Parts: sequence; structure tokens; C-alpha cells
Amino acid sequence: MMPAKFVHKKTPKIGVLSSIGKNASALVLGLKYFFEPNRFTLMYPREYIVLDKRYRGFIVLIKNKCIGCESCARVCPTGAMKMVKFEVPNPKNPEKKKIVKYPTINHQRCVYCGFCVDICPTEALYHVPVHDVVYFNLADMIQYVESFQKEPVSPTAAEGAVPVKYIFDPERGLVKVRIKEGEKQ
Amino acid sequence: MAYISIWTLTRDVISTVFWGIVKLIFWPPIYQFVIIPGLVAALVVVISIIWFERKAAARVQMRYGPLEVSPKLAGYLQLFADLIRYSFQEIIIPRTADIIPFITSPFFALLLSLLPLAVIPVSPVKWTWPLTLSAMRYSVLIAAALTTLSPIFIVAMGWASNNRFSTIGSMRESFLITAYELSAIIGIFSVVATVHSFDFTNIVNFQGGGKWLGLINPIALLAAFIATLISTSAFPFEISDAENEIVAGPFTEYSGLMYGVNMGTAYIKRWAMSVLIVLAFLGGWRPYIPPPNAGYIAGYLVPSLIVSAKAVVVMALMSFLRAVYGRYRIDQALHISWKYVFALAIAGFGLGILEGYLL
Amino acid sequence: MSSNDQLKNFSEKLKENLGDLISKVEIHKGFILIETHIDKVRETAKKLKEIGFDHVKSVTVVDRMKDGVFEVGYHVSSYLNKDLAKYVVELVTTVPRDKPLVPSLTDIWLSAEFQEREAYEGFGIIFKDHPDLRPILLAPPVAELKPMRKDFVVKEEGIYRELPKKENVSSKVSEKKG
Amino acid sequence: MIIDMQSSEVPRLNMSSWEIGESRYLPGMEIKKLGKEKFVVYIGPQHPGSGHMRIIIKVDGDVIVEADPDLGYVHRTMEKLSEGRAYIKIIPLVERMAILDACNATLPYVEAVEKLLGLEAPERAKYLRVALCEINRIASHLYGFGIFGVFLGHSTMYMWGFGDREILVELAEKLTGARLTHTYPIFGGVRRDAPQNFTDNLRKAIRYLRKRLEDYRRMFLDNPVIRKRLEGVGIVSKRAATDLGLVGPNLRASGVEYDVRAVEPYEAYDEFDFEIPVFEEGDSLARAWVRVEEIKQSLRILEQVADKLDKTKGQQIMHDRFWAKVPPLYKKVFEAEGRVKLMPLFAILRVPKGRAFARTEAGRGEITYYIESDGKDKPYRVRIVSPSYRNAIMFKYAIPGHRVADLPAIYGSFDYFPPEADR
Repeated sequence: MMPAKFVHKKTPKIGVLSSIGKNASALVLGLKYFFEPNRFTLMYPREYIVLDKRYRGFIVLIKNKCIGCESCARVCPTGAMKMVKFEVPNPKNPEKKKIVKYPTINHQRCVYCGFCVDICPTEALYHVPVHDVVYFNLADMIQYVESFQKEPVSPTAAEGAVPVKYIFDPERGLVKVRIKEGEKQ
Repeated sequence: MAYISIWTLTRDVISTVFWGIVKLIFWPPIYQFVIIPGLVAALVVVISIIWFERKAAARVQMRYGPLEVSPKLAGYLQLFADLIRYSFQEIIIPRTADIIPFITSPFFALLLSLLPLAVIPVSPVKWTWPLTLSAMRYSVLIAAALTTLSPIFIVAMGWASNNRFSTIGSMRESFLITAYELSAIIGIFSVVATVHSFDFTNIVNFQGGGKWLGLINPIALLAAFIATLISTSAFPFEISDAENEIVAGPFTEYSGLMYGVNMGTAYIKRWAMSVLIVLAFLGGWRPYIPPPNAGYIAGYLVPSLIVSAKAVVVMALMSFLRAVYGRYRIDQALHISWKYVFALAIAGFGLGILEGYLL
Repeated sequence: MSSNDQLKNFSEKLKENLGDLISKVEIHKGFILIETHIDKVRETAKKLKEIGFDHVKSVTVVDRMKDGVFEVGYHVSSYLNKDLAKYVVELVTTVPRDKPLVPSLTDIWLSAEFQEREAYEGFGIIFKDHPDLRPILLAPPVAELKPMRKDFVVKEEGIYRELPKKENVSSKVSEKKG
Repeated sequence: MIIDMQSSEVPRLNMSSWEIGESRYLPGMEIKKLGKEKFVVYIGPQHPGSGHMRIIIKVDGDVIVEADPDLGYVHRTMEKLSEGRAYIKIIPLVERMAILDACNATLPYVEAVEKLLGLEAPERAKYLRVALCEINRIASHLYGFGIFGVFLGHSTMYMWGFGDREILVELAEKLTGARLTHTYPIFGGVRRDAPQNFTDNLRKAIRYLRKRLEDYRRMFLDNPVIRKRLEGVGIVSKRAATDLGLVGPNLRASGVEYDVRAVEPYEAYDEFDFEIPVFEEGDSLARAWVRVEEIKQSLRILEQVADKLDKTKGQQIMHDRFWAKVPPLYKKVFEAEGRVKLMPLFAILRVPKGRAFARTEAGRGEITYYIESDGKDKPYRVRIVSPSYRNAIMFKYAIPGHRVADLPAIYGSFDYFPPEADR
């Protein structure tokens, strides 16, 4: 137990003379960054980040694993994930129909919190590390069982943008590194 | 015979027309006001300087600045794209605005901020002087007087817009006019005291051999520099159109091309002031000395380009300050300009008199 | 973390100090609740401020629709007194739902000003002698609905979705094939 | 009145008959008589220096005589919505009030529910929570600095604040899988374990940020222009700060010693050695300095967290109640991906009857949650008081008497964030 201590401080005072020095100091710093800029901008449509596998991107369904337990729909905080009922013939009793349920997703609402992926007892849902998918109309954003199973493709990657990744650096903060063909995971 | 005479006639006509156009272009009032350092040069410089300002600030700020419009030219054409966009935007005139001053003020402000350029010499060759010889003897006085005209129309814009932010903005502008004009003019006039002449030609000739007045009298140069910053609302004195406080100050109600004109006016004014500073402090067209009977190129174009190049450097320096400073509050700016800049200007004037006595 | 014993000791002390101004002291998770009659609210608040509770953290109104009352609570604590800062005390009073009139405590705790305005717009509780009782977050016509009351119900959606007509057919076909 | 979210019908409001208190008009639309020399300026909500709010100021010349903050432009009725949904669904809801401070905004909620459930997160989960909280705190301060910079016309500080925030956002993404809305703490623990090289990256980022803080000082805080704008502007005395109930750095800049991390240490904050800077002046400059000093201390905490995380590698990050009886698949996933799978009961979690109050120190100050459960799967009442909401009162009391140009300086120095205030 070492509780935090309160430390009283005062803002440093600056006189008239030293303010000239401070002006110069700021100007010199500006010039330093003018000549040696530190930039890590992502040139987005021409470059794209190869995201971590842990990234909570678009969600895809593996239909075979789904047991229709509704957990994902219950836990969805925005009502994006909802179940759809299907009637399929019951192999044991051909007279009665069997009802199966599968999740569907509305990407207009999804906030990618990943609760559905985490709560799924059979790992039937998983995240794809893709964050930029374009839909041509709003109706397409509601994905029913068929389209929900397809892994979305990032349009930038599909159009041949340069894959990059960021690595941490103690001097420059982040450094953008180009990923070569072989390196791709 | 007839064939030849027609040929010679055509040749004569063409050459007359060509030389007529050349003469017209290099006719001092036209050349100074429209070509260099006037409208055309001002536009090119302003567009380049805005581009430089954005790029320089971007380099300091971990960004790239304009790039998408022409990646190979480092985004230089972005400004032209902006210009085109401005010119196609709808110009909205508020119903409550006072229409005639609202429409005319931006253009008067633009024209008047260019006017000082039409009365200054950009070459020592006599035929290039835009004024008569007797008027030329007072060119510093005339140019300085003309620089004071355009702010009135900025105040008028704010008043005509009938918008609260505009009113506050033009109120700030009118405070600042009184604060910087005196310092700027006294700063430039300290040169007059040193050289004992109101003639820019004499002042520039005085500065031959690296004897720049800016080096001899740096206090006056600093005063004139800061006063220029204040007058053209450059950082850290971007006060009359402070975006986060009063939206766009006097220009709040302007849209489309009129807004573009307003934004350009500040830069054009900065350009005119930079040219004045170059002539007064930074050696004008020196070290180049044209031959006494020089023609259009050697006697007019080259010296004017030298002056322009120096002025561009001054402007670039002013623009770079955007990356380093925030903005002062209006009362602080007034405090600074009356207490420090004015004192600097007076000190520079005193130094100028002293040097005029000694040198 | 203040242990349970500490909380108990502190609530005993509060009881002693406030005497018969309060009708109930309860220890809840993270705060001590003291209940007082509506007529004694201002007096109790003044006393609490004298003890050293100098600011209001939250003006918490709970609509007890079944009992027909609003529970107006002020979560108070201290900035300047470090011993008191460890505790959060809720000063609670109840008012009938049909006549929600409470004396304002803004003049005692200025920090309650905006939060009382929020309670006013959400529940329609009128704070007597509040200097500036207007809605704060909501526009007046919305505030008139008193949306925080329990009888203003926001219905959540179900967890089923209907298939659109076309895909319904095609997926049925695929089901049969599979 | 019942609002059905599925139906497209909006409840009809009778606009002509409502009458509330004295004003019969929408805020800002009142007709008032003013003195001849005063006039009203509406700063916002579409003003470049206002954010999603409006400040109605009355000016006498250049001096503000009265300021009336008009909040609610981004009000999302979080308290009301919370009453209608399951406990776990509230986490992604409330974190949206301060997306750059998401962990700090949700942590007290999670803690309050944990108090009701009577459980505490395991050790490593606590360290992970602290790590994300401090990352968020620095990111929030940098964002605040950025906005502060642009309010003063200092565009470089704006870009630097936002540019360097990217490093912290990247760290948070590596830890949680999302850049901003992390939804990271959850009842009984956290959702993801730290990845392999997280602590190395953290240490690199700490070294970089220490270097940059020196740049900030040279470029912004010691810049004479900025100092001139901030020194002695918007002074809030110790007494006034207490009475107004200000929170966070703004309170500590006025000399009040209050920080939830010290007063009532939550999570693992009592295990770390750090200081809480308190400044005496109470002006805008002190508020800026307090944030810089706080970033330094946060970096210090993060350094210690990195060591602790290295020490507790491989430990459980979910409370036994939700982890002891999970099927083997869950443990397999955790070992392979570091991802905590949730028991299906989370979706219908019933919380025992009771009331809980929790407070934590978010980036902008103290954030408090009051939760009342009636034993069902939905809370009976959730009361959220966010730091910016408590700071909002300063617009009314700290601004009058200053010049129009001081308004952005004071606004920026308070680091006011409208979405957080409006909730």
C-alpha cells in the first residue's frame, strides 16, 4: 500500500528578458521539425494497415458451428444481431417441421464491441481484421445467413494498395513499415 | 513588287503590334500595377506563399499538407483547385446587409492594397519610374500613405455585413489600424532619416555593397516587420478574423469568390508591405546594378524579379510564424504595439537620425 | 478502501451529529444513506455543510412508482476535509409523485444548481427558490413529457428479425438442398 | 407515454400549449430587453470555437457580463436507455460519452455492478484496467491539449496533440482490439489479455512521450504568446472551485487536494508509487500545467504497470465465478488468443437487489455512477454524473468579467467535452 501523494507545485514564472529566449526556443524547435519532420500519416486509399488478428473488425458466421442458442442476439447492445427462424424438414418426424435459428447482422447498427463473438459458446462467430467495407445500398448492410458467412474483403487491399504496419519506436513514436509480399501473415 | 510590299507591310504591322504590346507591358504604370510586382506577380506569389505556409506548417505538425491534387508537385495545384471552387460557389448576400458597401468593399480593399506597388521604383533606370521625377522624390511618402487606405474597407465590410461577429471583428480591426500604422510608417521613415531622402531610388542606392539598412538599423526593421504582421493579421496577431473567437471576423458573411478575395487581400497586403520592406531595408535590387541605358529585360524585368525574390523570402518568414505561435488577445496586441513596437519604431527612428548624422 | 467497521463508526457519528433531523441511516455499497423528512431537508443540508460536506456529487432522483413517491437524493462529499472525502453521503427525502415540490438546496450547495435543473426537466420536480429553474439538456417540449419518470417507457426491440421476402425463398431452397 | 423504438411514429408534441416556468420559448429564442450598450452573442452550436454546445453571452463592449451555457445538443438519454436494457449492454452505451476516455468512463459502472455482485477482479485484470485507464487518461489530456491549442490559434499544438495521441490509441488497439470504444472492463475482469510484446511497446511509447512533453513545454506552455493568453485568465479560487464542485485537473489547478485515486484508491492504484500534482494559481495556465504534470505521473504509473504485467504473465483475468466452471473450449481460446469468452449468463445477468455508488478519476475528473437494482436483469435506476457535466457550471460563473477572446482560452483550459457532459 502506497497511496498517492499530493505534491503542490507552481507554474514557472517567466520574466521579460527570458521571454525573448523562450521565443527563440520555440522558433528553433519549429525550425528543427521543419527540417526533420516526424510524420507517420497513412496515405489511406493507396496504403492500408495490415491489422492485428486481435482487431475487432467485421464479424463472420460459421454456420456449421452455430447451435442457434440466441446468446449473441441477447447480448447485442445495439440490436444489430438478430435471429432469423427457418423451417426445415425434421428427419425424424417428416410430418412436423423443425425450426432452426441463425443469427443475422445489421451493419448499420453494429458497433463492433465483440460481445457476440465472445459469448458464442461454440465459436461460431469470429472477427475478420478488416475495417473498411463499402456497401452500395443500405439494404446490403443487413446480412442474412448467406452473406453473413462470407468474409468481407477490404476494398483497398483488393485494389492493390500497399500493405503497411506500424511499429513502436522510442525516438519517433510510431514508424510506418511497408510489408513485403512474403511477410504477410 | 506587290508581293514584297505586302510582305513587308505585314512584317511591319506585326512588329509594330508586337513592340506595341511590349511597350504597353513595360509601360511603368501597367507593368508595376499589373505585372511585377503588381497583380500577376502578387497572385503567383500569394498562391505560392499560401502553399508554402500550409506545407511548412504541415512539416512541423507531423502532417503532409496539401498533396492529393497534384502529388508530384507536392500539392501545389491545390490552391488553384481552391480558387476554382471559390469561383463556382454561390455568393450569398444576407438580406440584412448593406448591399453596396457589402459588395464593393472587398474589391476596393484588394485594389487599394495593391496601389502602393504602383508608385515605387523597382529599378534604378529612369524610364522605368512610374511617377514623374519630381513625384519620385517623395515615393516613400506616397507609398506609405497608400498602405493606410485598405483597412478602412475592412471596417466597412464588417459594418455592412450587419453580423455580430463581423461587428466585433471590424471593431478589432479599427483598433489595430491605429496601433500598427504609426509603427509601420515610423519604422520605414527611419530609413529616410538615415539617407536624407524620400526617394526609394536613393535609399536603395545607399544600400550598395552589402550596406543594407536592415543591418545598419535592425531595430527599425523589427518594428516594421512586426507592424506588418499586425496589419496583415498574420500570426501571432491574427486577431481581427480569429476563427475560434469570432468565426471569420469582418468576413463572416462573405461566401464564394468574395470570401476568396478577402482572404487574398490580407496576403496581397503582406506582399506589398514586404516589397516596401525589401526596398527600404534589404537592399532592393542590389547587388544587381543595371547598365544606365538598359532595355526592358536588363533594366526592368531583372531588377523587379530580384526585388520580388527578396520579398518572397520575407513573406515566407512571416508565414512560418503560423507554425510556432498562437494568437494574442486584442488588448494584449494593442498593449504590445503601443508599448513595445511603437517604442521600437521610435528607437529605430532615433537610431536612423543618429546614423544619418554620422554616415 | 474504507472497511465496513469504519463505515459503521462513521454512520454512528453522523447519527449523533444530526440527531433527530434524520429518520434513517443505512449503509449501502459505496455510500451512506441518510433519510430526512422534506421539511427538515434544508436544515439537515445546512448541518451537513457545517460538518464539512462542501459539494454535491450527484442529485439522484429515483422514481418509486409503486410507492407513489420520488426519492430525491443528494450525494454529497467533501473536497477540503480529507477524512470526510473518503465517504459519500446521500441525503434523501421523499416527495409525493403528484405534487413534487422540494426546497432547492442550490443556495447551500451551489454545485447542485445544474443537477437540480436536470432533475426538474427529467422528473418534473419543482425546486422551490431555485434561482434559474429551466430545462438544461432537453428542449422544453421534450422536458414537458418528463421522460425520466417510470411511466415513460422506452421499449427495447426483440431479438428476432423477419427475412425479406425474396431471400426467404432462396434460403429455404438452399436449406432443402442441404 | 410509451415510445416504441421499432415504430416510425414519433410521439407528438403539442408545441403550442406547453408552458414551463417563465419561459415560453425554446432556449435562446426568448425575447429580452437589453441595455443599449449591451448585445447578445450566440457562440455555437455551429461556431468553430464552441463544440457541440452553445454559450449565450451578453457583452458590454468587449467584456462578457453574463454567460449562459446551453447544453444538450448531443444528449443521448443514457440514463433512461440504461433502465431498459441488460446490465452488460450498458457498457458499450456509456462508454460513448467519452470515446477517448472509454475505459475510465465505463470502469465505475463496472465497479458499481461488481459491488452489487460482491466480486472483485483478479490481480492481473486490475493491472490491465489500470494500464488502459492511464493510456486513456494521457490520450484524453493530449486531445484536450489539441483542442486547447486550436482555440488559442496554435495549430501546431493541435496537430501534435492529435498526432501523439495516435500512439496511445495504437497501444489501446493492440491491447483491446478497438481503437477507441474499447469495451474492455467487464464484470469480474477484463476481456482480453495483453499481447506478447505489449509491455515492450508500452515502454517504447513512454520513452517517446517523455521526450515529446519537453517539446510541448518549449512550443506551447513556455511560448510567450500562449503564456500571455493564459496567465491570470479565468482564475478560480480554491473556495470557488469547491463551491462549484469542479472536478479533476481543474479542481487540482485551484489548489484542492482531491483525486479519487488517492482518496478512495480503486483497482490497483494503491500499489503504485505516484504523485498527484496540485497547483495553487487556479488560472488557465495552471490548468494546462496540471495536465502536463499528470501525463508525467501517468507515464510513471504505466512504467510500473508494465513491470507488474511482466510479473503476472499468464494469470487469470476473469473472476472465478465466471471462469471456474467454463467448458474446455473457453480455456483453449484464452490460451491461444488471450480472449476471455463470456458465459452465456452474461446476457441475462441478474444482479442482487441493492444500491451501489462508485466513483473513479477519469481523464477530465471524477465520474460517478449510482446504480439501483431490484433484482431483475435490468437496473432500476442508473445515475451518471460525468466530469464535464460537473465542470459545465463554470461557464456561468468563471467566464463573466473576461473578454470575448478569453472565452476560448477558458473553455479550452477546462477541457470541456460536450458529449461527455450531455451523456
